[in-house]
Amino acid sequence: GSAKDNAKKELKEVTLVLDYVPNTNHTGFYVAQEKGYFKEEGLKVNIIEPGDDSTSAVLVAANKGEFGVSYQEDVTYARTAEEVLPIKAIATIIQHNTSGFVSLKKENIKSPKDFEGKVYAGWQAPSEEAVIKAVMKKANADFKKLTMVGADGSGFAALGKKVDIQWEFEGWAVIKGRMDGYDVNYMPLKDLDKRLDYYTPVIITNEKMLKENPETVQKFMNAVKKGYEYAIDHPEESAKIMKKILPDTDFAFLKESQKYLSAEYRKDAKTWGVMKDEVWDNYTDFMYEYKLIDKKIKASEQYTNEFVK
Amino acid sequence: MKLRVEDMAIAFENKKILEHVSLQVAEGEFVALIGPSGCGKSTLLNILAGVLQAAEGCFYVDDEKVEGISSHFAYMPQSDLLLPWHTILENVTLYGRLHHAKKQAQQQALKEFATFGLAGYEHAYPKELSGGMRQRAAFLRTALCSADILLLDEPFGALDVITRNDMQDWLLTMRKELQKTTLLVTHDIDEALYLADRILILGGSPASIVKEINLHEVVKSRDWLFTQGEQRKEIYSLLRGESHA
Amino acid sequence: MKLRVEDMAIAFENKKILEHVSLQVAEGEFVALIGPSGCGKSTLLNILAGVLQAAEGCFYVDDEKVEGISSHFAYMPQSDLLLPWHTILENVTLYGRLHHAKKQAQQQALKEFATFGLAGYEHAYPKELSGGMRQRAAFLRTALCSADILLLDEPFGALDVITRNDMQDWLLTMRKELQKTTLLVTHDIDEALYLADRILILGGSPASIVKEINLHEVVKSRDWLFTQGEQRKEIYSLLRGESHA
Amino acid sequence: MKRYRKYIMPAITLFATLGIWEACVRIFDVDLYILPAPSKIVEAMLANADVLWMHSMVTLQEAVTGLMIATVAAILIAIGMDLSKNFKHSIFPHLVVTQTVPVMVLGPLFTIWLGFGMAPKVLMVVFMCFFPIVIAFCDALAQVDVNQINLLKSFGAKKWQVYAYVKIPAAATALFSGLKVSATYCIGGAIVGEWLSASAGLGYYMIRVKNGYMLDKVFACVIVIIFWSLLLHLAVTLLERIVFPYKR
Amino acid sequence: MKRYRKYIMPAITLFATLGIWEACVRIFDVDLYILPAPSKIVEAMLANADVLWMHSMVTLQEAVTGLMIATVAAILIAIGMDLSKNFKHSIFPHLVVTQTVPVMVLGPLFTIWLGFGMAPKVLMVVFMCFFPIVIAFCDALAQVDVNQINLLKSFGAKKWQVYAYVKIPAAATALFSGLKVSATYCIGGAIVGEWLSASAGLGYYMIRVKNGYMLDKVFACVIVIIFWSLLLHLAVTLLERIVFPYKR
Ligand SMILES: Nc1ncnc2c1ncn2[C@@H]1O[C@H](COP(=O)(O)OP(=O)(O)OP(=O)(O)O)[C@@H](O)[C@H]1O
Ligand SMILES: Nc1ncnc2c1ncn2[C@@H]1O[C@H](COP(=O)(O)OP(=O)(O)OP(=O)(O)O)[C@@H](O)[C@H]1O
Ligand SMILES: [Mg+2]
Ligand SMILES: [Mg+2]
Repeated sequence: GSAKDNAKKELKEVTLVLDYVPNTNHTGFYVAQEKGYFKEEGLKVNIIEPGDDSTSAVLVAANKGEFGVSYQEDVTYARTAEEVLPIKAIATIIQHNTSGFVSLKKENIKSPKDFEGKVYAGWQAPSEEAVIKAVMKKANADFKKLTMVGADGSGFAALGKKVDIQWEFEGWAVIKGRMDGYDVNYMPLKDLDKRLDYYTPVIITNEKMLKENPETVQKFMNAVKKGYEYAIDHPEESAKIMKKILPDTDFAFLKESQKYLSAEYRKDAKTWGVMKDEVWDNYTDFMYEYKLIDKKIKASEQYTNEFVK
Repeated sequence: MKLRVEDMAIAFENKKILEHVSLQVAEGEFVALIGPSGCGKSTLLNILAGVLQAAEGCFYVDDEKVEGISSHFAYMPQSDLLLPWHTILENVTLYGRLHHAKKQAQQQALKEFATFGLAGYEHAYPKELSGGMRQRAAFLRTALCSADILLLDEPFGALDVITRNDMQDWLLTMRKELQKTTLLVTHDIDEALYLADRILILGGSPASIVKEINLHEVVKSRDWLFTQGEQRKEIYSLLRGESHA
Repeated sequence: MKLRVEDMAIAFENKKILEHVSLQVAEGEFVALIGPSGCGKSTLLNILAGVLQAAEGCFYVDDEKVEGISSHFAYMPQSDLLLPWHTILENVTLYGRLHHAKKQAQQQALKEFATFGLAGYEHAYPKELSGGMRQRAAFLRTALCSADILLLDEPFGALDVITRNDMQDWLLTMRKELQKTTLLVTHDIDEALYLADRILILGGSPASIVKEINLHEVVKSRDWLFTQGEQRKEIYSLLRGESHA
Repeated sequence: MKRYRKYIMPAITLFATLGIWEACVRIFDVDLYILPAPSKIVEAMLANADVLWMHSMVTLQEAVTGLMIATVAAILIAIGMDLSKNFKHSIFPHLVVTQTVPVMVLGPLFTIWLGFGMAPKVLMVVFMCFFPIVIAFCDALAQVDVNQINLLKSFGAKKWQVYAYVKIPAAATALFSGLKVSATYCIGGAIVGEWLSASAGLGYYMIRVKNGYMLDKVFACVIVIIFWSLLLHLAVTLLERIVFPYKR
Repeated sequence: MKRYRKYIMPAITLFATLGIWEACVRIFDVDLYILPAPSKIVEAMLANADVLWMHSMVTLQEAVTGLMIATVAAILIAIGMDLSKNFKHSIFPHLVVTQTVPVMVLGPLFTIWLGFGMAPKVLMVVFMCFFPIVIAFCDALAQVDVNQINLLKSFGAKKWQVYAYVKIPAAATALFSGLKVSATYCIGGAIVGEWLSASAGLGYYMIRVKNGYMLDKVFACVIVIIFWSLLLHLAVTLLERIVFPYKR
């Protein structure tokens, strides 16, 4: 009836631009959506799912979306761009970098030293190249002996054929690969170089929101936090929720992924979402060292823990 | 004088095509204008029809000077130019439809379909008609213009000998009925001889009227035409001679 | 007999076009085949040239049965069909070039350029020539075939009266010089009368030879032609009558 | 027999190709991630018919809306260019240039300008469909028989009447052939639009299943895209028959 | 004056557009990552001329190789289809269908099949350029004046001579107009190929600068792409003049 309509009208509409099509990294948002946490906070959230993984920061900066999912590296790029994108990270979804290098076990690639003479397939970002350079340098390997190519999106199927090494999220591709019966070596990035344990992905908003509408940001983050906390406590239930969002995806895989991530979302932190200066500074320094950015920038300009405390 | 053209001249891209062209057509008279290909016959008709602008000279209808597109002339261009996307009825009533008198034009047209040998083809499309029928439809379209002077540009040029002769016979009958002032352009000597009250020969470069042949007194028939060897020869050598001048 | 056609018939899509067509052309003779448009004149020439296949009947050259494309016929199609991407010299030597005798064909052709009124246009492209010149070039191309029978399909149909007459005069001279057996197709009565030793009239539906007119004894001239009213009338009514049968 | 060859031959090659494809996949045991077998694709298509239908409707709506806007705009601009040489010279070269701009650059801009709704996808369709129509129609308008136009002028026709009675009908064949090209491309345009930001549609669905490494579903999607593209092409062909009965 | 209008008018609209664009960006203070001002783009272009040149060479090589392969293949297949109705019926409908397949689906497959070198990008160019050429040439071959062909046959020409002397020269105009369309698209094809996997080339560079939010450099890239596309178009036009002097 009309009372219900009125209640609906009072909800504040906000838009969340994901970094890419939905995956288990986004569980908290969908739990909050499904369990009505957003509504409880008086929000109606439109979730936008771009297929292009580099637009969310621009869209949030341009105020087309109030919130977005991005990466630490993108925030740093944005904040050091010639014309600064007015965005800030307001939470990290996962405390540690859960990505790393995978290769088939039979290839016996155990350290970056073994990258020499191999073929690596990635998405060809400059930072990616820098990271690989760094880990190989650390292992006294010659970067020039590695062939870098673009990945074709076929996942693990390419491994061992034309490609030896890929860089994947443990919670998605690696689990999927293992479930599909690939026997792989996985080399977490965070173990290779402490500086590379950056936040990925992160939740961002724009400075306009921070200045003019901090209450809304707070409400949004309250719901999201509740969503991720639920996901931490109820991996199987959250997998069910994600199955509704991704009906085509195998449930067993979602459950596996969820189980893995539930342990990672808040790992080593006192509360979900908080970030540390150290992590930001480390990776900013790294980016500066490898000339990915041409000036250094303070961590405080890039993120705030204000809304997840 | 129904139509009087005075000292007309026109040039295309600095090349003079027509110069000092003067001619007169009396009320109800049928005049044929004959001349070699490319001498400017169509150009002259286009000027009269108002589609082209003469560089010099002017022309009068009923002693009144005419400029631009006027309602005095009903122009029938060189090819039949029936619009393929319209039915025959729509095509012949084109003039009425353009001037918001569709109903009236249709009534008028339907009465004429039998006379023009088009009965039963009112709602056919042009491509369903034979060459001769198309030509008659184009002629009907021209005749249905509320204009008093017909300008016919080689109306039968695209037809084969037999059909062309049939159409000439038909036109000869029609002209007696319609009694319209007509200026016919052709390069077929026989056609001019057979149809016209008077023949004007256009020649030279730039072209002007080089000779006039009066046939008002003659009673036309095919048999008469076959005896006109001398006339044909004369016109032919005039056309030749002039075209090589 | 140079060429003998016996009881030829052909149909397109179940419609009979030619039936019981028999004719003969003697060595060096110039025969004109006249008939209304669409009666199957071009079809007949195409059969002789080997481009089409007759349904019935056959034909003989020097009493030898011919089938398919043979080297007896030099075919000149209805339009000039000079290939626009080749120069005039390349066009007229087409036959030689197709049979790997380019050099020889060129030498032979260059000798003829003056005779055919094409001197100086060896390396011009067809579109740079006037209609009459193009027609002469096409004729030269046909004459340079190593064939003994010329098949000419309305060679002057696309030209205006003056140019057409000029070309007829020219062909009359040429044929005396070349002395080639020729079968000319036309629907122009004057053209047939003026050029041919013998006229065959094709008519009826399906078409066959309905009449033959012998002109072997006549010394041709324009003046003679202008006196042929009776002949013209006869042919005309034959064409008419048959076309309405 | 010979009359049906037009239909039988492509069917034969189609089934031969599918057969070889299927055999290769089975014999060499090609992974689903590299190339799914046709049987797998068909299976995926049938199993997901409802989902594909739902997403199809979204994409079709975007595509058809865009196609219609592109058509109307193209007709108006082509007539404008035909009316004024100055106008034509002013915009035509730029129209050609826009065709060389990669859509990937424009996509994000469209989203920034128009938000996340249907609008940016429709604009993408318009951008891809507009050019073939405008160029075909404009060329054809310029080539209308000048004698037909003169005839109408001599009949005292006004400028708009010349268009209504001669120019537009005469150029309609070309307009429709441009339209057919565009009808074939418009689904593709909507798909590209959906890759940028969407919450439904075949493009959206395709990226999702691709990210889930479900190549059989990706191909099922492709089949559906081909199906709709051909159907739209057919629809335009039928429309032409209806609008211009004199052609039959 | 009137003769130069063809060049002056587009220049005027170009500069007017650029002027308004520049003014808007300045007045509304539009951020660089949303829309860079033309002046910024030109600046970026000049500052990165060497990089752009280097990447251009890679892309050009892929595009031109692909275009040439597509042209040769299209010519051969069009002649094949002209020679055999069966062959035509067998493959033509499928050629049309391939055009509706989104390249984004094919790209990864090309990479899987051909690896990461130049080949998959060239194949992408071939895929995008082949169709306009083959369809234009094949249609034109079918429409060659049958009388010209009969003339040659009556002269005893062999089948290949009919092609060499009449069919191919007669259809060459259409071939070249198809080629012009393809020449305009081939750079775009190479760019799409490079987006999938590359280590150099304009498409590769474009993604990199886009990820760094350097939209001025992205647009500089677009300008360069437009430039090369138009240059290739021009090159084909010139080639046509050289190959067919009789047209002048
Ligand atoms: N719009 C034009 N621009 C330039 N030249 C033209 C134009 N219209 C006609 N001409 C030229 O003017 C001359 C006369 O043309 P016109 O069409 O009046 O000849 P015509 O006597 O009607 O010939 P035909 O018997 O072949 O119809 C020709 O040489 C033609 O090339
Ligand atoms: N390939 C074909 N298929 C079907 N019908 C044909 C074909 N070629 C010719 N015809 C028909 O055969 C008839 C005779 O054609 P043909 O070209 O031989 O006539 P024609 O006497 O040369 O006419 P014209 O004087 O107009 O050149 C025409 O009715 C024509 O429509
Ligand atoms: Mg004329
Ligand atoms: Mg014929």
